[in-house]
Amino acid sequence: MKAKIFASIAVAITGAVLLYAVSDFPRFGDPRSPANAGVEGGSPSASLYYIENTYRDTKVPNLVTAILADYRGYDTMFETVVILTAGMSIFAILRVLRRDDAPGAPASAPDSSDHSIDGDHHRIIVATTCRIAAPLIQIFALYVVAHGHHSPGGGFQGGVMLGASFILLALSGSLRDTLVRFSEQQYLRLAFIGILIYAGFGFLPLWVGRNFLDYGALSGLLMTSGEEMARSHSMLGVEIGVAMTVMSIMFAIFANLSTRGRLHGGL
Amino acid sequence: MIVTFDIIILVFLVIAAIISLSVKDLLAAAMVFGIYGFLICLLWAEMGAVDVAFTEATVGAGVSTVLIVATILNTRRKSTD
Amino acid sequence: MSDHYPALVLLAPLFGALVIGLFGLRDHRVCLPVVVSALGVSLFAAISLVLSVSSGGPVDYFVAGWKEPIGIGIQLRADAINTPLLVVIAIVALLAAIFSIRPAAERDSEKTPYFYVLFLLLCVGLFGITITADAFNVFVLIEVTALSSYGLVAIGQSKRGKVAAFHYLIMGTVGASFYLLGVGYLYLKLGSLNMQDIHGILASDDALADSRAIRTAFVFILVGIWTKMAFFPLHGWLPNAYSYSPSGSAAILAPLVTKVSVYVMVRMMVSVFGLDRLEANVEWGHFVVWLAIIAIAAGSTMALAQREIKKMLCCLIIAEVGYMVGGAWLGDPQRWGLTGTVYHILADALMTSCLFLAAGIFAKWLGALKLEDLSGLFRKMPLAAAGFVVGGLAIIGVPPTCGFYSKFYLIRGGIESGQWTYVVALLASSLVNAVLFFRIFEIAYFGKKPADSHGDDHGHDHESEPVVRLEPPLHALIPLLVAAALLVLLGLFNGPVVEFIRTGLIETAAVVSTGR
Amino acid sequence: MQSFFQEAVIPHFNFWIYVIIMMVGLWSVIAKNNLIKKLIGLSIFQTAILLLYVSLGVKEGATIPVLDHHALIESSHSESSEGSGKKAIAINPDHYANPLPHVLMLTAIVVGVATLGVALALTQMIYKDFGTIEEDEVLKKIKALHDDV
Repeated sequence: MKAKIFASIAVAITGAVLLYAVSDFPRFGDPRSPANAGVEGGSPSASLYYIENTYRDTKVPNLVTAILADYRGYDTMFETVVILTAGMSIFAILRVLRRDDAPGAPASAPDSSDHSIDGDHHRIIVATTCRIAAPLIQIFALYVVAHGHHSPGGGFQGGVMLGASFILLALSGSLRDTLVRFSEQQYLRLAFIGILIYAGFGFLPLWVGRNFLDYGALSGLLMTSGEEMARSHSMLGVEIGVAMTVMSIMFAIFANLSTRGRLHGGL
Repeated sequence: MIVTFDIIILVFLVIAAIISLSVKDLLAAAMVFGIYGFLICLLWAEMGAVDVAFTEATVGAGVSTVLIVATILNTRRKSTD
Repeated sequence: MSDHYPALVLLAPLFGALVIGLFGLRDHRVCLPVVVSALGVSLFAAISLVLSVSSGGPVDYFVAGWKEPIGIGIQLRADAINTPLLVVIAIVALLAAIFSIRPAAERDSEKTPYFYVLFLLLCVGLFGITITADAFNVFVLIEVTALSSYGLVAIGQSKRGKVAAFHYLIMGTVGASFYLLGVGYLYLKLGSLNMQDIHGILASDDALADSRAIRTAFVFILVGIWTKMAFFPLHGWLPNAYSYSPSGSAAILAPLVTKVSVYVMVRMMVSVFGLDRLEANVEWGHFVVWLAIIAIAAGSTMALAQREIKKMLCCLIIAEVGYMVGGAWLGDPQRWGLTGTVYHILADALMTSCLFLAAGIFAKWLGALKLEDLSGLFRKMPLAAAGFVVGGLAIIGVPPTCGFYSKFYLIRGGIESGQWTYVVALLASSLVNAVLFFRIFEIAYFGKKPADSHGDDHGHDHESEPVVRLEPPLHALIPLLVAAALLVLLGLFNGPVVEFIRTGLIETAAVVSTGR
Repeated sequence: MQSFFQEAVIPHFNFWIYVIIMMVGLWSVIAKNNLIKKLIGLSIFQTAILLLYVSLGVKEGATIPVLDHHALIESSHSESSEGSGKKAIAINPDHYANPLPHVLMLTAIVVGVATLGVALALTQMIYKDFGTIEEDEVLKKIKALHDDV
């Protein structure tokens, strides 16, 4: 009860402060608002620059992909690192690496009677459908990764979909069979390689004296017809790295959460 | 952006948020949370943020819900509040 | 390569983490050399940055080369405020790395590589927060730091560690979200995320800078950062999270995470909102200084009540955060308070590092968790005890150590701005620290157990007497002694360091507000 | 009352809703007793911030921030004959939604799911150690631990 009163007070104060500021906001949907067009009398906002010049700079029509992977690529790299960090944290917290763990036995063993979806008793229609669907999902995910330059999509979305296809397999069939195809060693390695690809693309320009993540410097290496195309191609490479990390970590998180870190048994 | 559509989804969004926080069955809460994720994904699409909508559809409505359900099945389904 | 030091500082630990992830998960012997060499590269780059800043002014680095117009890419900026902190982060991380050769408790040594990966990722986050000049990038790196610290807190066997980590996670996420919200409000009114750009717009437009949304943005950024640094009413997560985490984790988390958050606050004040603007609103400053005084009082009082070593140190951190927040908001025209705060960030990082290393040694090799367990410490491990004494003296504020000088500058700022209550609170808190540590020294030197006096009388003839030296192994002892030595060194060379910081602060404040 | 609605609420409808959702989330983070409920609240709290950011980038009558291929190809053709320097003119910024908030929020969504994953892992460990996911019971059991040590 005390918590609820405290919560109500805290929420009331925060909400009041937020609503106090709302009346100061620009009108919803105003194309001339500072966020969209820059402050009056000041320089135009960054987003105007993006809309007007992205295609010239990078030859990528999807502005979001271009900003994500190039202009603010540094953010995106750390976003991928956030995913990796989360995966590592979950490993550190949950993964049971020793068989002889739990000498002090869990305080109360989770009773499996009332909720467990029986792992061995496959529902054959569901399992078969999901097995057919999974490759299609994966192909679509690859398309999403590769086509992110021209349509909505990109490394994160594709990576999550790839991860989700494995999660689907594990949910409908059994986790053990899925882990045979995509083992713990493999997904850990892929997760690190993904970031290595990203950081590697960023690091290469340093050798020719350009700044970190300046893909334009790679035009010689990638044999492209100019810096714009080098940026465009490097973005694809970077997105593939992101997709690898995200796919691996999403599946890793699911595998650990669904088995309490034991990687056997299952939901 | 279509204002009517916007308002309808926003209202549903608030309703979904409150329901998912008030039901006592955690599995139901997780499911309503998935609906919430899907509604907000619709909202992003409607506001022109297609990439965000795509991510929200895969992450918010998909993976988050699965992770919560996995945890609920491994812990306990009932909640006191 | 020398142009790329701002990026190299944090790329080295990132690549280190990747190398451990790829090769170290199988072969644990890879881990430590990689960690040490990665942090060594960072330390080297940070020192080079200090040198180039002191000779040529702030260093700007535009990631991906997006320089013009300002704000389209992400800018890194090394100046006099953050380069010393980079060096201290690298040093403290190195010490903690060497200390924690077998970190996550013996029972779970399979998790050693994960510990080191998280450790390096934490360093990446800390370096990144310190060096970036982009308001949103700070959020991303705060999350890198936060997620790795949750893992580091919960990696041990302690049951309470998990609950502490959960509370830490909730508070930390809410804090980071508030920060993000504040940045959103700034973006909404100004259309920019680059700190310099934001400051330029705010400095040139008074009406805009005083508008409701900008004020709210500032409040939310502050509250978010305060949550992250455990400023008094928002400190709930800190004591448990740090005292129930494994010693190796505590040795890096406790000294650095809160200090880097304080740095973010200073950065927001100096080069986003602008000191002139803050000083124009005097009542805000007074209000925050009062909050800081309450924080100091509360931290010291809680510390007096603790019986456990680590808990006591955690309460001291809360009091120290109060010093720093108060000092930053004193608003004296000569900027002594702010200088003292930045210097205290460095000093406190080293002090806390020293004390937590000592506490880790006591916990591991003496099994001492409570104050009483320390009896006879000076006889059992004289060298470790000496390191602990130096740390204690520094936190009390005894002259040759840096703790004295940082307090000196803070008090000078307090006097010049007329904030007498703050000065009194600082002095009273030093007195409390003195009481706390001399109580420990007394227990440690004279002991309380009759067995000790017995041992004194009879010398070394009995096997059963506890005169046996239990000195910890070198890998634990050396970091402690290095930290203690650095405390004295930083104190002795306080003049140049403070001068460096102060000129840099005044320059940053002046340059940016006339900019644009 | 009606004028208040017309002036303060209607033009900022999204922002009002974002505050409400955020407060619902924040309230349940603080007040809910069940750890999973807290986490659902936390996620809702985070999506409210996404709603703020995405609402910032909305422009009336604008389309999604993917440039029109045909327009681009035509403009680059006409430019190649005219020479460079006019490329930006073919694109009217008001026709495209502001892409920057979308980029930022992609990052925030990913951060959100990462946090959720770690939090759920901690929840499972707490359940393993204490046999409950109700906060008050966990705290009670921790007190008992204190007496033991």
